[in-house]
Amino acid sequence: MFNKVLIANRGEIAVRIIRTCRDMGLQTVALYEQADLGSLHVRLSDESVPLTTEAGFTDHAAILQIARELGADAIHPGYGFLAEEPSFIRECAEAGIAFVGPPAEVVATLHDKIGAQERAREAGFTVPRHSGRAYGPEELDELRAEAERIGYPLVVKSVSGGRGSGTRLVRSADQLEPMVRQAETAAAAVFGSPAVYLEQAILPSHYVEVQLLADSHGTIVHLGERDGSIQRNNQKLLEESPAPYLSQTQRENIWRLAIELARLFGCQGACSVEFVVDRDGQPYFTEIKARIQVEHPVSEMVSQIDIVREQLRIAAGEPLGYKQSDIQLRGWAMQCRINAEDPWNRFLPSPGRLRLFRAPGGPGVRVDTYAYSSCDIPARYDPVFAKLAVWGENRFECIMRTRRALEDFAISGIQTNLPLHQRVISAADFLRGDYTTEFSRRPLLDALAVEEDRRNLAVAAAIAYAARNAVARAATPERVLTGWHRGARKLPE
Amino acid sequence: MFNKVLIANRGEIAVRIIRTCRDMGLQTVALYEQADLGSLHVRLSDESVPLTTEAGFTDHAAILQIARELGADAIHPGYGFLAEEPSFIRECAEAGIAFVGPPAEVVATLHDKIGAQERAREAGFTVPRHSGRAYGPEELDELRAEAERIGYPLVVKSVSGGRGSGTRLVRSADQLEPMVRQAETAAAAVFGSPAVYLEQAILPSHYVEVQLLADSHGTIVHLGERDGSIQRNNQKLLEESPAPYLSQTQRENIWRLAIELARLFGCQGACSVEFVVDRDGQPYFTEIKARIQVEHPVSEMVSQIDIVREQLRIAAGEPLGYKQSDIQLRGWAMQCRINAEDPWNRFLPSPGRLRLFRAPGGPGVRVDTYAYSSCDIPARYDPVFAKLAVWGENRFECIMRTRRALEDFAISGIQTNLPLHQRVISAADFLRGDYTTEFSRRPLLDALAVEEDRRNLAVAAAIAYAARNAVARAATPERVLTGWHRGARKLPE
Amino acid sequence: MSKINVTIDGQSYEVEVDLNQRDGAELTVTVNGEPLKVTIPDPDHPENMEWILIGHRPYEITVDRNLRWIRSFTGMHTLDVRDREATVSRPISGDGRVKAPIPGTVTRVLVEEGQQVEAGQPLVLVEAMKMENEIRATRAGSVSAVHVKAGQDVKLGVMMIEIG
Amino acid sequence: MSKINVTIDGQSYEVEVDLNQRDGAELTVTVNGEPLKVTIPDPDHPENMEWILIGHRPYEITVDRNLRWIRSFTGMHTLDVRDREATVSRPISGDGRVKAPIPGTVTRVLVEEGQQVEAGQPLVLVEAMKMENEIRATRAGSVSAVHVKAGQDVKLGVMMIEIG
Repeated sequence: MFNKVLIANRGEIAVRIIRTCRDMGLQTVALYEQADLGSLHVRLSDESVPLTTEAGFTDHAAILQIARELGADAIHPGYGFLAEEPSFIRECAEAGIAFVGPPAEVVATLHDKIGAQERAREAGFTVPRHSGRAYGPEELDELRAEAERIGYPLVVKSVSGGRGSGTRLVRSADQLEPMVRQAETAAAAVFGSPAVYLEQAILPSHYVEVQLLADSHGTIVHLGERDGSIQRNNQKLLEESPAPYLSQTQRENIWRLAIELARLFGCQGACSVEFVVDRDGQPYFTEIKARIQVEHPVSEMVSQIDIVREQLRIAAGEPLGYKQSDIQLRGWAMQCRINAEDPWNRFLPSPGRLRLFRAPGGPGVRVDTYAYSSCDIPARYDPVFAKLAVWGENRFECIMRTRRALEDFAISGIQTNLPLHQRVISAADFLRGDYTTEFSRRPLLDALAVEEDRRNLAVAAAIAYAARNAVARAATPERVLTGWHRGARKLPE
Repeated sequence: MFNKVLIANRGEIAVRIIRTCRDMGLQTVALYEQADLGSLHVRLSDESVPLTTEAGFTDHAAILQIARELGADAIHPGYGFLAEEPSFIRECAEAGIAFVGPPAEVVATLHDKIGAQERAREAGFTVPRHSGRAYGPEELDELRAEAERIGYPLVVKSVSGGRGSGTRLVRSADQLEPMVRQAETAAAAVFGSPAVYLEQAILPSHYVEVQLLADSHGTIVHLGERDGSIQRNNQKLLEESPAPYLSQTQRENIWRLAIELARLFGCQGACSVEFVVDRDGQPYFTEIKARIQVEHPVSEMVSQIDIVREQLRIAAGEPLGYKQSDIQLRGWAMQCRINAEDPWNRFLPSPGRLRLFRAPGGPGVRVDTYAYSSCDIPARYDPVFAKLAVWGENRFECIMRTRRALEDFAISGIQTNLPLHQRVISAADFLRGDYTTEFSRRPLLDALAVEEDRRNLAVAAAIAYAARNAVARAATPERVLTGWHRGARKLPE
Repeated sequence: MSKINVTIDGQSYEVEVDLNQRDGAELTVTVNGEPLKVTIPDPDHPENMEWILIGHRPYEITVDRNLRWIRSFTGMHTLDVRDREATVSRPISGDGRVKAPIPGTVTRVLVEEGQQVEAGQPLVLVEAMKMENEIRATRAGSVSAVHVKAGQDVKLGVMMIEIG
Repeated sequence: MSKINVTIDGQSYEVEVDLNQRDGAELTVTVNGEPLKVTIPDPDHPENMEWILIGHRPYEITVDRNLRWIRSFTGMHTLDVRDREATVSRPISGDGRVKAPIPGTVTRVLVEEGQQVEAGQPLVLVEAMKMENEIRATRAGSVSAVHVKAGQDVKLGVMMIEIG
């Protein structure tokens, strides 16, 4: 096993990785940009080093330099940043530092999404129809022709993408141009390249991904599947495991497909094989994420396996040491991503200083976050600042407990999407468990309050108004308010 | 099932019970005395009602009155206060309100600790030698004669006691009188009655208790055993499940004994059967706690069963609906009681206002507390204000994770026993798992810091000093320091 | 004694409050003429009033500085608070000045000077927190000034577009 | 520039600090003559200095108001801080006045006026937080006054016993 792990990431995932390293007795090195000096990962690590170049977490040379200087023998990339960067993986190998993830060639193969789908199709897997290559902003005519071949509805996706940015649904031909332009702009802004490709949109559908662990000795096991259909702006919002709408036969079929696909691509470490499942239960393979996922805690909760620990063990060359039949999937888990954004103002980002931050607790509740009372949520990074993961014996108990935990989360100083989550878990199709990706396309912000709560909150507002007035009056010199002042003990004349 | 549950308790256990009620969709009524207005249970309940009489949580009539007025159909007593009060249980029955706990007669029988041990002995169970009755302060001669019969070492215990107050170990005859006087004083102060009895002390030994669930239809299951040998001042400090020193045969034997004893006494609900286990592995039955225990989370973690939910289901007359073979005990769990007390000042209580309160998180970590940043820890109640429960796949992982979680707990404003816990889980015999009740009797507060940490903390102290000095200077008008003031733009003459 | 008219999510209540008539943390107010007991844990620090008991029911709340909304476990509710005994001037919303509601980088400007826009029409795209965010027209009118261009970093509150 | 002598758990260090020579959050101090880089997240609010980076190593700390101790994940450490360029008067400890270190109820008074006591000898039992706590003699001497009796409630800091 390693001695010292450098975590080339920030935020809740850096905190998450540091925790497991310490549980395993490994030393840790955290990195931070100035905006993050107050984040928790900086304090919880054994050593913390500032990144001072403009490139920050994408500065290969600076990060490798720090790893060498501090004697780190492994680098965990988390998700995003350097997690799927073949050149960085090669540079780690050259520096003699273990990269916690698959080999560079595997990552390169998977990163070419069109190529990966083609290879899967040739091996006999079902994939969505898609464009044969990527298109630049100047190739709109060619793109239009390709769109006609694939047929509508379709999805415009960024080739460099991931995490939903630069993805747009196009329902009919007249929407193609504006949606392509939007996708290009977003992709250029977030990933630095405007190139996009097209993929058949399967509507309605479910997003299902299977969590796998693959060691370097040929053993691959799954930890069940997760649903990720509930999104906003192509960003997953709430994930659950297992997927509630799959039959046991469908479920086992998807597990088997996922393991075969991982074997086809030579995956190593923790990876997720993603499918779109149509109304008839037919899974279409879309891509493999060869890294830890934001939503990994739900799989940890149903399997009771620490996925980060397994990543580190696999990267150190250890065999998993257990078989599929040793893994018991038990109960139900859900995760809500808590974002710094304003649901009453079109979900605009809401960075700033937290005044109050009190996470829910008790049985079956887990919170992963870099935040605490009075810390800053920097505008520089993505808006996920906390994740609430909840376990229950069955789906009903899990939903009830998630509802309770959402109500108990106390955050002030910024706006968050907590109210949106409260609506989601109260929606009828969510409760029935037969929701699809169409779930996200409807408004969800009608009030939940009953009449009595509304009256009570009106009273609270009136008292807040009166109390503030009283304080404002106290701050104003008495004589201004009354004509009196301390020195004047008689009535003014 | 009930509609509305009144929780006749405060602090972390009130929070704990409210959470499960809400997970089950039950309405809750919380009670509070003025000192507790800022505690979390008051905010997390559907309704919160002040207790205004001097008797507070022991005022039967006031509590039943509130239950009736608000339409509560069940009362959960938590631990302490009314949890083992036969007259209150009868009053609940008369008022047509379900008491979440066993029938009054069972509680009365168990409350007579001498009688209960006698009955167990007659039924063939091994019990410690003990005095035949309780003694008042004026009966020292009789007590001394009884002590000679039992033999030293022995334990003086309060008849009204529980939770360790009024318990004193007496190693030899010359210590008997001072220890009895101490026990009487403590018992009188905490329980209102000075009466004590004597019990053979088994040294060295382990304290082992088996967690049971017994429904009203005759089904009794166990959720494994807990060790509670690590104490300070006869208060449990750290509990773990399973007990690390038991062989599988010893373990299964204790489970069987516990279930037989529960059957003998007609237990119902959640209860714990307590044993002292001597060096040869022989268990001596001591008592049954017919209520939820402070340390129940460790059993919840290894069994994944919500004990409070099962209490409510049993009280509502539901059958458990599962058998012993349906319960899987998995992994290892530990709980640290976090107390407001000063380990560097003989563990004197340290109530006060919390400045900072940040609980650890991540996989396998659970915190139960009524506290949050900037709340008060009242002096009126016992010093346990938070419980850290940790789960791991095995004992080693559980210890490593507990160590990490203890380090991550950030509390300021008061002193806590966190440093003591850090020493306990680093002690050699704790790590080996062969500790006994003798563990508690030695000093544990030698420093853990290495040379480099000490140097670094010296630097931190120097900076704190310099920064405070700078602020103090800034608060002094500039002209006092320099001869300058804002109005004087030229050099003073 | 203050007489306050509170409209919450479109529904109005008349509330009478006298903070000087407190008994410890307890206070009786009237709502639409009916008395209601309230417990205020820390009434001397209203800017920190994190929670309140109305009758027996606890609410953890955040009240907007300008009393435009109140947030609780029930979600966020719009407010309109009027003091019946004082002339309260409310800030006027919806003027034509579109300021950056978030700090970030302008990725695209969607309108030109002189262009007619509808209320709610996207004007500028700003990238912040790794998301692309549409900044929209606060009212209908003609664009009288464009102060930003693509690629430019903007701070919170910076004037971006003016609608005449 | 301050030259500060810090004794921690009995071990002494000479630290030179100049808070005016900061580069953002960073600062170089010298310890026993050797330079060491330090990062202070919020040096303008030293009463809130919740954590600090010494070299690359982070410490969450609480520093006693009177600089008698510092607490971190390593536990609590005794401090003695002396400014080599200022005369610092430290409060004198161990005088004969025994005050209530906690609020609670006196359950028993163990000494009488005129009685000789040793330093550390239990004087009074106080029940607080459901525990019985021994309050001990701060020094040896003769009890010159007993101000409390059994059953009495005491507030924090109330004079209980005086040792002459």
